[in-house]
Amino acid sequence: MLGEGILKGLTETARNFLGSYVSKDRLTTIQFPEERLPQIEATRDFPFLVYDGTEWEAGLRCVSCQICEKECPPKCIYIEKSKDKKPDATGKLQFYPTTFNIDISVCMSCQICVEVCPFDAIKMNVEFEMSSEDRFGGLLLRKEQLAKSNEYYNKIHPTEATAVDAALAEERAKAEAKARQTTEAKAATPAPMATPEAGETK
Amino acid sequence: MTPMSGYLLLSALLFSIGLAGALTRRNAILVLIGIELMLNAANLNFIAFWRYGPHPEALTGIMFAIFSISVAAAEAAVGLSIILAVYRHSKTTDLDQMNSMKG
Amino acid sequence: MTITFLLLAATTITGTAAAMSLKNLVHCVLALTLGLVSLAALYLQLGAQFVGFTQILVYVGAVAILAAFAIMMTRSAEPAVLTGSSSFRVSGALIALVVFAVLGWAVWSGTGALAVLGPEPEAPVNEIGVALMHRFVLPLEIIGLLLTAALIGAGILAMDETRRTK
Amino acid sequence: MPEMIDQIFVLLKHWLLAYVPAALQPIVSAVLSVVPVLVAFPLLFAITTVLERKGLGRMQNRYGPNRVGPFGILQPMADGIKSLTKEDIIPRTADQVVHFLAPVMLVIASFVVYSVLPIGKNMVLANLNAGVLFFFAVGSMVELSVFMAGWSSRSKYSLLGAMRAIAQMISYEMPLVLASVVVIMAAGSLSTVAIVNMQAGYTGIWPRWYVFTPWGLTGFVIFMIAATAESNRCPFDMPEGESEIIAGYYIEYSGFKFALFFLGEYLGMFATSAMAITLFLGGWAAPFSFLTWIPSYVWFFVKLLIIIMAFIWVRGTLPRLRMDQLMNFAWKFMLPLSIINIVGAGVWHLIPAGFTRWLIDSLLVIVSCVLLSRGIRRGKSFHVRTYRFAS
Repeated sequence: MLGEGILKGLTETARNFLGSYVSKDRLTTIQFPEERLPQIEATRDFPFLVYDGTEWEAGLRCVSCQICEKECPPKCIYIEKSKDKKPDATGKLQFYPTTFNIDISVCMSCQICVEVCPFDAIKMNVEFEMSSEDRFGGLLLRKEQLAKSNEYYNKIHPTEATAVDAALAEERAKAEAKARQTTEAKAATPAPMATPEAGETK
Repeated sequence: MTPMSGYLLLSALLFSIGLAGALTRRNAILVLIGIELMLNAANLNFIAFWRYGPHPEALTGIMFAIFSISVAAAEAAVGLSIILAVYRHSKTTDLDQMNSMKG
Repeated sequence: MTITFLLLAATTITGTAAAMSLKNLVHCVLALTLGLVSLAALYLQLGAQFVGFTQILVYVGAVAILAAFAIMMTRSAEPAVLTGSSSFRVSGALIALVVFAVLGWAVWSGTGALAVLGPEPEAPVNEIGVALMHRFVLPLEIIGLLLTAALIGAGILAMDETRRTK
Repeated sequence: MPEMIDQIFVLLKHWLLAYVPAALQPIVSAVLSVVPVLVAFPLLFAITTVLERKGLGRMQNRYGPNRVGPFGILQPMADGIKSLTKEDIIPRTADQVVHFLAPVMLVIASFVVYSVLPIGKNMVLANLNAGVLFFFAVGSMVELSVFMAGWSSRSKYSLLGAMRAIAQMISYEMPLVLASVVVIMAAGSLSTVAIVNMQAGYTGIWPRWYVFTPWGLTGFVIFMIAATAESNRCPFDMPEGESEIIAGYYIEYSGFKFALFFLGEYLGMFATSAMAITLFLGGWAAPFSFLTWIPSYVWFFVKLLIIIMAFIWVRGTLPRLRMDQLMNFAWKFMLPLSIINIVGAGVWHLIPAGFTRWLIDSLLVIVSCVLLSRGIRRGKSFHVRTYRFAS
């Protein structure tokens, strides 16, 4: 019969129409600013810089090695390396970035900077409400906007951050042990170091 | 000058415009439009004569105009489809270039 | 000779003259529509309501659209290179002028005899319908036949040749 | 008292006219009649857009607009401000004059048709002798403006959209006119006012609408389907198919001109719906004799809103038709059926009132409907479609 399918379709849409007023379960829309879905842990959007301790400028893990700048596919990272060295969180003298800019209007959230960073200094953020009225400067994040504490990192990506913290602690412990060893060795034999030790550090 | 002569002059002008177009333009579609214009000029005459004629209640002028409009519509449809068919053969609507008898 | 008549006559002449002289064919069709609509308005002014509306329905709704379709399908919207010799164009225009002169002279000299100016006649749709069904029933049938033949004929003419032979 | 409320607008106009000098009266009278129409229908357009978006949303289990104002009813205001403040872009290669004239002509043609639609008792702008003919004649000017818009934009998409739109409009205009012929036969007049007056009576409490006859019902259904196609609405929205040619003939329009196209399209839809009401659903007449105390214009707008709801419902349900399906449906089903319907109406008037003419007419329509639907399906194998990637 001509028109049978049309009638079937019409009843279906009518059922949807009426049903959506009766049962709220039909409506799958989340009304955004008021209602929010819980974020999953793997959420990521734009990178940020992690610092240890409370002073963001002193605690930045970044040593300005510029690997992320080179690896970034859309080239949205701009780093200026410092001339001098400053002690980092562990007290070791390191270079630091005098400028660290990320243009998040260019960033494509690929996470390659995070993958390549040898110091766990750059991580992915979850904050997405970053709209700006300034068309050119508003989305260019500077060092001070990018710096976030390690506690913040622990909050947004707990599992990952714990693993990173553990790895860093282990590394530091190892480095300390080694430093102690070398000072002890230095005390024992004042002779200059031999090649096998250099190989060992590699 | 009576009102009717105004209409008749207008219709004569319309007819001449249509005739000039049909004679001078090279595009087949425009020639057809020119012929339509001449038909319209005749229609205007019929209506004017019906309006100012001695027996408007007979409706003859109106009837003639109605029939003429329908004939014009049929003519336009057939004429344009002929133009389409010719265009498919010779890839042109220019009347000067439609000079080949070969299909 | 009222002001409305003069205005409508002016638009009619402008529209149709533009339709016959513009280079771009689509502009020609649009100008033709203007001319035909004002012609329909002239019919309305003369009291022939039915004919006026029929004029709009047939010419604007069908003939102009058909012409536009034909222009699109024959790719002749762009102004073509003028090939005709200018003497031919001049002679064509001359013939039209002569025709106008003759017609104008006939109108000028002949309408004195026909000065019957009765009250504005009525042409109600009812009466037109009755007349079509009684006095003019034979022409009506013939027109119907003609339109059917034109419909079928135009369809067959415009049909693809490959499909026609199948 | 009900009589006075019914005629309140007419009385108001006469009361106002009495204060105007006699020389100006024709002009003032025209303005007083035209302005309410120019206000009421764009307002209806605004209401319809928000209703449509909300209704479609609910049919798809969404909320629809609900932010601007309470329940989102101020959404059309926001839309209007947006389209007014947007930049008006004209393509560099476009035909400037024609590009400008197209939306203007569309809106004018859409408004002019309202002059013959009786909105209430004694409420019609122009009671023309050939009102229905006027409606279709002016309605056909819409096609020309569509062509102008499509051609002048110099865009492939807009030209394709315009060609599709015109082909579709011409094809469906035929069933539209032929479907209304049955009513003209019954009423014996082309005047819309006369047609409504014919239907305004009651037998017992039941109305004498033409839709309550076999030919009237068939005509109404054909008319509504053709009206859907005429106003380019889903499922006949091929000309503006968003997924293939983006927006069809008005793709190159932006800002206010785009809004004008939108307005013109909706006004056309209201006008054809109002014509369907006038022809088949008794115009401003109340559905039962005991409901006549409700003013006539209220009934008109209630009917109009119901038809608009039906349009929205259909739009939310049906998928878009393909070009060949569209044309086959118009020429092989709608056109023959509407011609048979005219024959049916003629037979109806020849047979004296009674059960026999109901039987004969219904049989004629049903049998031809079944046969034609078989014919349209012939040579096509309908099989259950299977999807490779859906379970």
